[in-house]
Amino acid sequence: EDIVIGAAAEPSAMDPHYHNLSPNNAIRNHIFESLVGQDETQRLYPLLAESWQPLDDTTWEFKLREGVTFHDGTPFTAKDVIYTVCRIPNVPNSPSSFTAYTKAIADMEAPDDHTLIIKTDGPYPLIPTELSTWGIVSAATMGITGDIAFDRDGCTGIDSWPETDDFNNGTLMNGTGPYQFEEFVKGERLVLKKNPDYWGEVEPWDTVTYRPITSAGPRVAALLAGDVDLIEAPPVQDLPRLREDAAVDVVQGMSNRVIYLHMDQHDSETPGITGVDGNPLLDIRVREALSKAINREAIVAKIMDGVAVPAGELLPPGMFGANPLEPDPYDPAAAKALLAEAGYEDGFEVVIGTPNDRYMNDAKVAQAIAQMFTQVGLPTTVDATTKSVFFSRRNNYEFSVYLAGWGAGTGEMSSPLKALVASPIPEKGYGGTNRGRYSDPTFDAMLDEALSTVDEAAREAVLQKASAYAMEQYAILPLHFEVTPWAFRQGLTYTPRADQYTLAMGIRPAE
Amino acid sequence: MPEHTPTLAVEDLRTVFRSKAGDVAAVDGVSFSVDRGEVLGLVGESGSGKSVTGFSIIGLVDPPGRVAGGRVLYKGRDLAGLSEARMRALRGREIAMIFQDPMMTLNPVLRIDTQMIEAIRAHERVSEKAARARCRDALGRVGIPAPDERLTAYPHQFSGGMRQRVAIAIALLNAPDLIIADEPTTALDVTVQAQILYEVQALCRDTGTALIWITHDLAVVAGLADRIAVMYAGKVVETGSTDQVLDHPMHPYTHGLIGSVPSENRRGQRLSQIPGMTPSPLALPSGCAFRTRCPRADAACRQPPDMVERVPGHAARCFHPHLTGEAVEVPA
Amino acid sequence: MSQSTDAPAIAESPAATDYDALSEDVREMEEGSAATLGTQTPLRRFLSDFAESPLAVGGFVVFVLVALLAVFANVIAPQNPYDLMQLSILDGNLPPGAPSANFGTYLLGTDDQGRDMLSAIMFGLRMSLAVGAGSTVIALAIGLSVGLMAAYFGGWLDTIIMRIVDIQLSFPAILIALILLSILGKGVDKVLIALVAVQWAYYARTVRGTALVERRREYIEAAQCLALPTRRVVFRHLLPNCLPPLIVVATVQVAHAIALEATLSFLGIGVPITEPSLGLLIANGFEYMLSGQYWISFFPGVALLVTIVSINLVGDQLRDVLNPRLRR
Amino acid sequence: MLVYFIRRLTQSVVVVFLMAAIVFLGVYAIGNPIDVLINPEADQAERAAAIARLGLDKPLWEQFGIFLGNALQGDLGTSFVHGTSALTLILDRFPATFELAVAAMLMAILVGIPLGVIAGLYPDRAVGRIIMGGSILGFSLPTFWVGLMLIMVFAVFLGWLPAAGRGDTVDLAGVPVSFLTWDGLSHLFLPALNLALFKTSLVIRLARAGTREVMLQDYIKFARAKGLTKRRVVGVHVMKNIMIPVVTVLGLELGSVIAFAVVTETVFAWPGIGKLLIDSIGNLDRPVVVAYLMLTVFLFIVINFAVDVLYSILDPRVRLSDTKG
Amino acid sequence: MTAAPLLRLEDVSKRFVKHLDFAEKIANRLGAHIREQVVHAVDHVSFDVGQGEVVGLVGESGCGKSTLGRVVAGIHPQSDGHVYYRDRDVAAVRAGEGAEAKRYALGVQMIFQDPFASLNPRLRVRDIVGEAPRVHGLVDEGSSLDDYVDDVMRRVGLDPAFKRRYPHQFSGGQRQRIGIARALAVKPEFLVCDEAVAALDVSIQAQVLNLFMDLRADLDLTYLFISHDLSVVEHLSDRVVIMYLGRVVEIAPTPDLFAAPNHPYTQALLEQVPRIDGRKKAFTPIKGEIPSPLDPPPGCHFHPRCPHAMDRCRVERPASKPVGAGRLSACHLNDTA
Ligand SMILES: Nc1ncnc2c1ncn2[C@@H]1O[C@H](COP(=O)(O)OP(=O)(O)OP(=O)(O)O)[C@@H](O)[C@H]1O
Ligand SMILES: Nc1ncnc2c1ncn2[C@@H]1O[C@H](COP(=O)(O)OP(=O)(O)OP(=O)(O)O)[C@@H](O)[C@H]1O
Ligand SMILES: [Mg+2]
Ligand SMILES: [Mg+2]
Ligand code: NI
Repeated sequence: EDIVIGAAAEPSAMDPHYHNLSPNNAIRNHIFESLVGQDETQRLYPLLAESWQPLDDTTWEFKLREGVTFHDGTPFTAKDVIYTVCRIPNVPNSPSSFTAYTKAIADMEAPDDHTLIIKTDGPYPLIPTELSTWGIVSAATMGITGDIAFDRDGCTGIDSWPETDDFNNGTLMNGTGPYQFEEFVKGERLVLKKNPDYWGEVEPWDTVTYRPITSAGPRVAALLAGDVDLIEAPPVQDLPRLREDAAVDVVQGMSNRVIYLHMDQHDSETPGITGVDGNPLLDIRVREALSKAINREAIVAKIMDGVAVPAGELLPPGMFGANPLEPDPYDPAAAKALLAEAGYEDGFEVVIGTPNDRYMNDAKVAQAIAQMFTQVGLPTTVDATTKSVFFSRRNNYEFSVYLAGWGAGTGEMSSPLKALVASPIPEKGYGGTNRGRYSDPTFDAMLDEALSTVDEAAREAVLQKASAYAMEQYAILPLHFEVTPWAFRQGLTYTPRADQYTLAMGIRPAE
Repeated sequence: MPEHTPTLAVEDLRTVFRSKAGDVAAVDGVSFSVDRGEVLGLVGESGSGKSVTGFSIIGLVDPPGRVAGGRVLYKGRDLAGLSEARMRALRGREIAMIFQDPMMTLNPVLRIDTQMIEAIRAHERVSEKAARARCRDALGRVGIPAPDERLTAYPHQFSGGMRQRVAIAIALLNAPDLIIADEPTTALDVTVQAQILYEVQALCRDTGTALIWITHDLAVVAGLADRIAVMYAGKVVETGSTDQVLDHPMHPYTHGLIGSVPSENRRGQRLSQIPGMTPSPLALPSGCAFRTRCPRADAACRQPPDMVERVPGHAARCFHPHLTGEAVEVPA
Repeated sequence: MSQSTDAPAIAESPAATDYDALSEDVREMEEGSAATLGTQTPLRRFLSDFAESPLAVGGFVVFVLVALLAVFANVIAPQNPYDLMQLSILDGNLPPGAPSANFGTYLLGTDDQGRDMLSAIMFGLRMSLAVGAGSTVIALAIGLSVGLMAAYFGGWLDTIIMRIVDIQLSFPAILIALILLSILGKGVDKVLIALVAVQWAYYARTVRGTALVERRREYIEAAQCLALPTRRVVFRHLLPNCLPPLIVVATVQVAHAIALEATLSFLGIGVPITEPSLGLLIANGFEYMLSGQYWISFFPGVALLVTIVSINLVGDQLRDVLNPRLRR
Repeated sequence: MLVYFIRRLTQSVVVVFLMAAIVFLGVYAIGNPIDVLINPEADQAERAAAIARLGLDKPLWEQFGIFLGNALQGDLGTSFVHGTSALTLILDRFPATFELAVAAMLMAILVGIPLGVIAGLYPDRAVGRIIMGGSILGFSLPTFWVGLMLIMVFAVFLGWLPAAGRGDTVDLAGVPVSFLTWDGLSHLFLPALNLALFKTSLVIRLARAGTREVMLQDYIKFARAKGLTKRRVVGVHVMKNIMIPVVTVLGLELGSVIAFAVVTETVFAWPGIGKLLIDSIGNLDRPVVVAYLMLTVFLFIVINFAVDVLYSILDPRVRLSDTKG
Repeated sequence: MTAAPLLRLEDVSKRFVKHLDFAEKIANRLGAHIREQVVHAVDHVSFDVGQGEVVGLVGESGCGKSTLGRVVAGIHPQSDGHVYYRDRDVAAVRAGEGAEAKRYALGVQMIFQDPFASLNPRLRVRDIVGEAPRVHGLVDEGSSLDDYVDDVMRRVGLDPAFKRRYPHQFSGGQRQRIGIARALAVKPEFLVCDEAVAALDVSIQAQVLNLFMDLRADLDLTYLFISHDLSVVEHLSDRVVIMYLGRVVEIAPTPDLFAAPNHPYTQALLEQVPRIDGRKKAFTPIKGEIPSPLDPPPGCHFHPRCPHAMDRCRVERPASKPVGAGRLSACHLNDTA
């Protein structure tokens, strides 16, 4: 049986290491498996590695699965893993590579074909997580015949690197996954067919076709018209109707993405606030007032049509490192009082920056917040632009308050905390997206500790503490967690995923 | 010629245009006839209804205009009641028409041969080759040198005089019995006009085709026409032989018209002039349409005058005509 | 020259004629000529020609109504949808006719922000019309001066200007607007700039075309012969006679500009969301179309349609009325 | 002819160069692509590496120089997002857009010309008025809105036609086309209709105005006086004359149809260059945007040329050497 | 005729040149032979017009009458030669500023052919007539502009009551009167009438011609009367200048010319003018048509159509030579005779 998926976005390339982008990664999962898998809630499970364990604080041992073959029949060995790690920094023109997930690897050895020893510079608990983010390609297919050895500054035994184009046309599309590559016509379709010799359970679908339909309306229409069997990201507004429709079904699941407001806490000068001297956002009372002015329930109910969950911290409950914390209650009176207490009883004018095509209803949420801010005495306007412009401007610190979202790619609390809350310290890779420039040594120390604790339970506790601290400081205002819906024709089911990927492996005939 | 049917007899023709203010008669009770081989000069100032008369005869009055009354007898047959298909079969075959502006009468995007051959083939089943031969012939007859090459040319490659000749050649293609020429030389230079007049004269003489030559230039018809009909405000006000009309005009309008032509007067002196201006058909004076400009008008003129043949073959629509014996006075 | 010798020639003048038996006829003729030649000024003649098509008159009336709604939006509209103090998100997505505690009845429903759609449409109309008409007027002014300059002075100035116009015109409007707006960013002013940039060349070309024709007219030569200053010839003689085709182009362009703005907003690069134009309202509601919340998109769509159609109806009739080639 | 070619060629070179400069500098002034492209979890070092990989660390004029140099060799750059040659990327998708545009144009011509001629022949009758009313409507409806309505009606409510996508294609001389298969045709219909609507109105108007004007000409009266049938008068004399403006305008409009496909392709998920452009602008995939625009410039030059040639064939009064611009 | 001519043309030429553009020059480099297109619209013309005289300028379409008229009226500058007005070189006068330049500019006025195109449709008659006097401050102190306009209108036979009307509200004849009034309003001495009655009906034409004659008598005006209608010229003018393809072929006092035309072209022309008293005349046309002014025949321009053409006519341009009292003719036949 065949299945057609209406995709909201298209992979930019077939090369699994070319672009660290959701659609690419989702497709990659079908063809090129990684050592470690992430399940629907992004918990790790063994995939090509049967097991792993830290030998000491800086050494990890991975046992690879035996009897796994690539689509062309050649067996999968540790050499393929080493080759893959060697290749990742060497993808020509890559706009966003996976080096972030390999640079912790200081050294790598394969005592035998199915054992892998990985060394890190310091304690690095995220190794298994990071190994779940990239897929393994076949060294033989890439033209490697001899031996290769890993070296951080350049592997030995490899003369040339494959071209991205050869992935797109299928020549190099040789993985171990449950699906094989069939055809990729950019903008039109991507066809996969089942791998009958898969080491695990063989998939029920003969072919899987991804059709990019980027506009939401037509995507829904295509499902209703029977052109596609399943669509991702149906607009939330349509969900009630789709639920009523007997011919289609809807599932939804909490995603790893939090929508938040960042506030400029860098300096006494801030560009987007007028009507007052200095930067009121440096005052924690003001930040708290802002948080209390936001009616998260109303946003979720009215703007998100219930397809979201109010957020009290940066990672949804149940995920690694989440406390969970209750969202700040809506209390405009308290907000006004706090503002008055901070000396801003006359208010000030705020501009909220937001993209308008990046997150679900992003600009609408920002407008709703503007409404709420205005109603506590802070006349607010929304500066909504397309994502490309928004991100450039945000990165130039042109906003005092902006709305954005963060999806925890690794599925644990360290991801949002490190990127959004930690002080911007490039060497440590901290604060890469902390464009509010909240900076607090106490917090940074907590994060340092979490990132060097290899023991899982201890690490989770530290992360929970760090998260709670950041929330107390109102370093950042979480708004809600996106809930991701999928809609499909009657007779199918889909297992919702926190990472929002649409995987054919999750589609099953309904009982 | 009592028992003889003229090639064309127009009787009491009335053509009206619908306008906001109601029907306006552009042609109002026009009667005249043309015989085989005869040239009738239809003279009148701008807007007097000459062209509309021509179009009414050939059945090409377009909405908002329509022929509202009278008869058009072509060889005794009334064309007014004919179906569009019958009329079409007649057009170009029995009755041909030539227009004023040679620059505009030929379709600029079609070759000359296309435009000529289709005129033949609209009426007869002839081979392309035979038709082409006839076209060449016709071009030769109107004095176009090297007709073979000319056939494959486009109109814009021709001068105005040449184009008018082509138009005449097209009119001649099916050897019609009547040609209506609507000011065909007005837009041309004198020397070219002379050439065309020369050729038309010769053709009518040779083929016996009847010709209605519409013009506002008395001098042109003086040399060409056998008879003249003078129109004023949609009516024929005077008809007669060329000599009768030009030498002894009865109607004060004709009289004034002739007096207005400069060459007839002594050099450097004031011309006799008709006062006022041509009235618009929307607002004609009651009775005789000319009375407001007429030096002879009196109370009687408030009634419409009839056409009265006071001299054999010479009729005028006036209560106070200049009659023979009265000298043609040249007002100073 | 004495009056009497010339009396017949000026029979048009009642003063020159004795009121004898003929006087009545003369007067009759006077009236006659007045009736045909009309006592109308060009404006009145134009109006009566225009009124010939009831459809166009209807279009005009509708347009005037629409324009009034737009201009007095802040007076008539039950709500100022741009004022966040007046909105309540709790009233979001209410269907038409829904009552509300803190507002009254939402006749046309509300959008997700709790904006009263009726008010939003009025203000949206205002925005759309302002952007459409504003850009047209500015583009017209630019195109007019540039085109006139090219036509009147000719030579290399003409060549350069017309080459630029050619290049500009050979690029589809939407592409230019798209690129410009992605460079400039959002905002009413930016949209205005983009629309002006898209339109001015049309006017320049139209003006130049007409001006080249008009320039060869004898009345221009007469003006030159009378040694009138160049500025006067250009602005008092040439310019007014180049206007009719321009008016036609402008009317049609207003409609186009409104539609283009709507399309740009639909593509997400138009006016800011906090001050939605009709196009943006439609685009916002676009997502709700299938879910049965038709009113968010439907009513602005109808308003947009009515506006554009009425303008086009007017423009169409103008084209017929002002086209000298169709009137005999 | 020779003069014409020289004039055209020099103009084209100037236009292409100017457009290259404007487009390149304009597009490169927008945002910073790395901000969009890179995974947010990447750190500063990784950002810097990516910036260097894409050559964005060089000064603007140097980037422009490199671009020009490559462009002269037929290389319009490599897509930031897709990592493949921008030109190939566009050319791969071009047939889809071209097919759509041509289908829309054909529809517009086949429907628009007869209707326009009828409306021009009977401007005062009910038919004429109805056609003109319809054309005003078609003129006024924004494309995106019509597209959605079409989907709603034909795909969702009636279920007659597919809602989106391109459908099966068949290779015709190496180019995939969809009009040869039933599935392809059914996918093509709605988007083509959507795109054609505006142009149909335009054609109706052109044809109507042309007909009205031509019908008033003496040569039509003369043709009728020759005794030609109405069919021939309208079919040959009128038609050939109105084809001149129609073909000229339509030729030029072909370009704008291709551009306007942006909207239709977005609504119908048609895998053409319009969608690619929108996506590329969104992703700040500068090389693709620039290549697209350069290709459009080129296309326009070609189309203009073709229109000129066609024009001179249709209208014997025009010789190519006379046409400027 | 008065001694000193009011206007004197000396070897005046007017060429319209379509220059080669960039592309054409390159094409020539590549071996194409594209020449500049030159129209000798007026080709070395000399004659004079005395004070109070009416000179008729006759010729067929495209022979350069209007162009010459425009040169005289100062709308186009001549390419060659000199125009003297009251013995002053006009080019020099015009180059200067002030009263003198203005005096010439206003002293010579033009009446146009097309009564529709020659009036600005958007101005009222009052403005059409009154604009120039106001701009140039010609109206005497005291009397108002309105009175002045009324005066001028009355003079051309228009009822001043109509001065608030627009041109389209008048008939062709009346419009032509407005055009005349506009010219008269700046008190000219010299009128160039370019086919000023050609577009009018015979009866109206007579009215306007009478007006011209009255004005001449009343205001001592001098006319250059351009027409292709020989009978009109014969009626009105004292002397006639005949042009053919940009050149003057014959100049003679009107009675002499019509009595005994000298140049073969003049003869043919006179022969072919239809006359109301020429009944049932057998037309005997001259052969051929007027050649294109872009590519005129060499030698005497008329030789391809001339029944008397000799070899010499084909190569040598005949000079204008006196052939009688006040008569000039440019024909080689006069040498042989
Ligand atoms: N299509 C039309 N609609 C309304 N009235 C018309 C139409 N055609 C002609 N007329 C009227 O009919 C009258 C006669 O016109 P016609 O063309 O026959 O005049 P004419 O004698 O041929 O003049 P001219 O010498 O200018 O050609 C005019 O007053 C004109 O206004
Ligand atoms: N502005 C111009 N540019 C180029 N050629 C011109 C221009 N004006 C006139 N000519 C040419 O000069 C020649 C003489 O033109 P002109 O108008 O003076 O002739 P005309 O004797 O007045 O003719 P008509 O009797 O038709 O008015 C014509 O061949 C014409 O094409
Ligand atoms: Mg006529
Ligand atoms: Mg002239
Ligand atoms: Ni010379």
